[in-house]
Order: sequence, then structure tokens, then C-alpha cells
Amino acid sequence: MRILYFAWVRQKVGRAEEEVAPPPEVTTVAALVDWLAAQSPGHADAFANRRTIRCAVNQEFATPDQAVAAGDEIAFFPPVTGG
Amino acid sequence: MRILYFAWVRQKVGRAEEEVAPPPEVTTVAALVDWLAAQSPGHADAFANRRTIRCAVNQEFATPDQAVAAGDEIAFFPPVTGG
Amino acid sequence: MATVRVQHAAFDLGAEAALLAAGRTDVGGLASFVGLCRADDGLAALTLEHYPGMTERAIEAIAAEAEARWPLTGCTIIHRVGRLPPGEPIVLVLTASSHRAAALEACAFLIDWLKTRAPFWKREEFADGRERWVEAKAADDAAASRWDQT
Amino acid sequence: MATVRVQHAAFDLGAEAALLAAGRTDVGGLASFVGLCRADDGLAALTLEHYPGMTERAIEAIAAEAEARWPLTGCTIIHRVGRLPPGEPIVLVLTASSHRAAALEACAFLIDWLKTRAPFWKREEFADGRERWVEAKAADDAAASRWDQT
Repeated sequence: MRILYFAWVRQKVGRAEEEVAPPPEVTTVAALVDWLAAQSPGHADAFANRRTIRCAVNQEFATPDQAVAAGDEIAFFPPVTGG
Repeated sequence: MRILYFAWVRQKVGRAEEEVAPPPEVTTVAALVDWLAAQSPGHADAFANRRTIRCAVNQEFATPDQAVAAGDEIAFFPPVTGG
Repeated sequence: MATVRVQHAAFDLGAEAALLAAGRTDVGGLASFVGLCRADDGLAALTLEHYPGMTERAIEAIAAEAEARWPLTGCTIIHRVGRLPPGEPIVLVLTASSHRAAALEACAFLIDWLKTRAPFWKREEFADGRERWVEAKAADDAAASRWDQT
Repeated sequence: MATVRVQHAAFDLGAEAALLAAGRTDVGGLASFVGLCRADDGLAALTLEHYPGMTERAIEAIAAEAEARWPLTGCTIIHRVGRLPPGEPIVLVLTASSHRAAALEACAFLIDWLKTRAPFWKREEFADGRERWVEAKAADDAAASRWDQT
């Protein structure tokens, strides 16, 4: 599972991407966030307020209940501010 | 009184402008149209359907009841189609 | 104060837009509309006639109305006259503002009002030699009147 | 099919508009919006970050939605990334249609949706050295959501 971080999520985690292999019970975006938040103080800080975090699974916006699986590209970032 | 004609009003009247001196009872746009329509067959044709004619007095859009006087610049034309 | 020009010559959208932003850092949005001559029904050319003097006054009044309704940092309106074949640009409306909604709304307002309040008339000339004056459209009046309700 | 580009380099509004009209006689209206970097509150520069791959896909999906809603003859969206000082253009949206209302509405729709659905993030850098990430605005969500109601 390839995880990407953008904007202040990237800064708090301290990296732009990582390969992770969470345990089999991590089957949704919400469960993945819980698992990632426990990986380091930086991760915990990045995911402290989950309402400010957005997610994309395989480059499509995703909700917390969306399924995730090995091989997915999963990105976490703040609400977008382009344009 | 200087009269200007545009678009098909100009073509029907057969001229782009003329100086006129209507009698003193011609004090409104509507009365001026009545008087002009009697000046020639071309004028009569141009003013045959008054609902299709628009007017400007001194370069401002005008209604039929608007006052006109010697020295005014008065224009007649179809509804505008620019843009 | 708006820039208003009535001319036969073509205009340069990029250069006019650059002028509205040049040397300033308070412009957040630049909206533009360019109206072009379409080749509908075998149209060979449009000829645009106007009322010199009144046309410029009318466009300046329309621009002043837009500047009163929206906080614009600049506004440019160029309308061509004379004979224009299909594919040629006819009219340019450009609006600049600190805020995108103001620029976009003012641009739409200006083109709607130009179509119903500025003294221009279009004559169509077809490939088969026919000519006719374009008739004013009820749809244009409706588009312009929506700005009365706000 | 829309033209979509994400790039650091500046874009040329006039040249992009000309491309949408070049060689055709069915374009009646060309609408554009350019968003620029303002110098609010002592801003020294914006840095735009994006999600390569997803950004292009998201913009193409937004453009496809506009093409489904309005009869466009063409559409170009260019969004810059990287560090941009005040006065620099950030984003270009260009729409072409036979009808002016379609071009104008699609242009407004595209910029509203771009602001809320394309993965870009802006970091502000101030003259005094402070930096901060721009927060998403409720006003942008409201502007985008008005297109849901139609």
C-alpha cells in the first residue's frame, strides 16, 4: 500500500510518501487512519483532527468508509485550495 | 432639428440624416414621427410599424412622449443588435 | 474608469488583459468575453453599423453601471464596426477585480447589456447575395432583464 | 475534449484563446477567467503544491462535466504550480461555444469546481518570513454548490 501526503499533512508526517503493510483488519480508510496515526508522533500530529483531512484512493476522492487494499495508492491532504 | 436614421430605417427613408423644421405643434417624439411619416413615401414606409422603431433624443434613448425642440439631435433606428 | 473603443480594427485579447493587470498586485480575477461572427446558414459576412457619439456614451454608461454594482479594478470594452467575415471577433469585454465572482458577474452583465442598450445594428450578407438586417432577439432582452431583478 | 495542463511556466491567454477559435466559424463566444496572485497582507509569494496524476485526472473530470452540461466547442484549463509572486497569473479557464451564455456559464462553473475539486494547495509566504497554508473557504464551497442545484 503506497501512502502519499500533501501540504501540511506532508510536513507534519515528515515525508511525502511511504510504503506500508498494515494488518489484515485494516480494510477501510478510517481504519487505515487509525493505524497510521499510531506509527509516529508526526503521524499522530497530522491525523489529530480528522475532520480537516481529506483522502483519495487510487486518485479518486474517498470517504472514511471506503475500502482499501494492498496495492492501492492512498493520499491524505487538507481541503484543496487551488484556482 | 437634426434627424438621423440608422440601419433599415435609413435605407427606407433613403438618407442618413436631414435638417427639418416641423411646425410648432410638433413637441414630442410621437408627433415628430407623425409629421416625418408624411414627408415622403420612403418616410411613410420607414415609420409604417412604429412598434419596431426606437428613438434617441440628444444621444439618449427616448420614449414617444418625450419632448423635442429646435436644436435637438433626434435619431430613429430599429431595436439594437450589437454585441 | 473603463476603457471604451469602437473601431474597425481587430483587438488583441492578451494585450488588453495584460494592461488591466500591469503593475498592480490587487487584481485577483480577470474575466473576458469575446463574441465572434459565426458562419450560420451560409453567412458570408456581417456588417456592423453604429451611431457615432451615442455608441461610446451608451457603452460608457453601461460600464459605469457595472462599476457601480461590482468592485472592479478595471474594465475594457471594445466593439468592432464595419464588415466582418465569419471567424472574426466582434466584441471584447474584459473585467478585473480583486474577487473572481465580481469579475465574472460584471463580464456577463456587460455583454448582456451591450446587446440590448448599445446602438449597433448587424446586417447579414449571404453567399447567395441575399442581405438582411438581424432582428433583435427576445432571448437577449430576457438575458439583460435578469440583471434588473438583483 | 478539453486541453488540460499543469505547469510552472506562465501561459499566454491570447494564444490559448486563438487556438480555440482557429480555423472554425461555429464559435460565437469565448469566455475566459484568469486567477492572479494578490499581494494581500504583505504576501511575498504563493507556492502551489499539487498531486501529480490525480490533479490532471480531476481537472479532466471537471472539464468533462462542463462539456456534458453545456454545448462547448472547446475548453482549455491551465493551472500553474510552484512559487508565484504577487501579480503572477495562477489559473486560466477558457471556454468556447456557439452561444455566449454557454461559454460564460461553463467558465464560471469550471473555476468554481476547480477551487473545490482539484487537488492543489497554496502556501503563503510573507515579507516578514511567516509562512502558512491557505485554508479552504466556505465561500468557495458555497460557490461550487450552486451548480448542484441546477
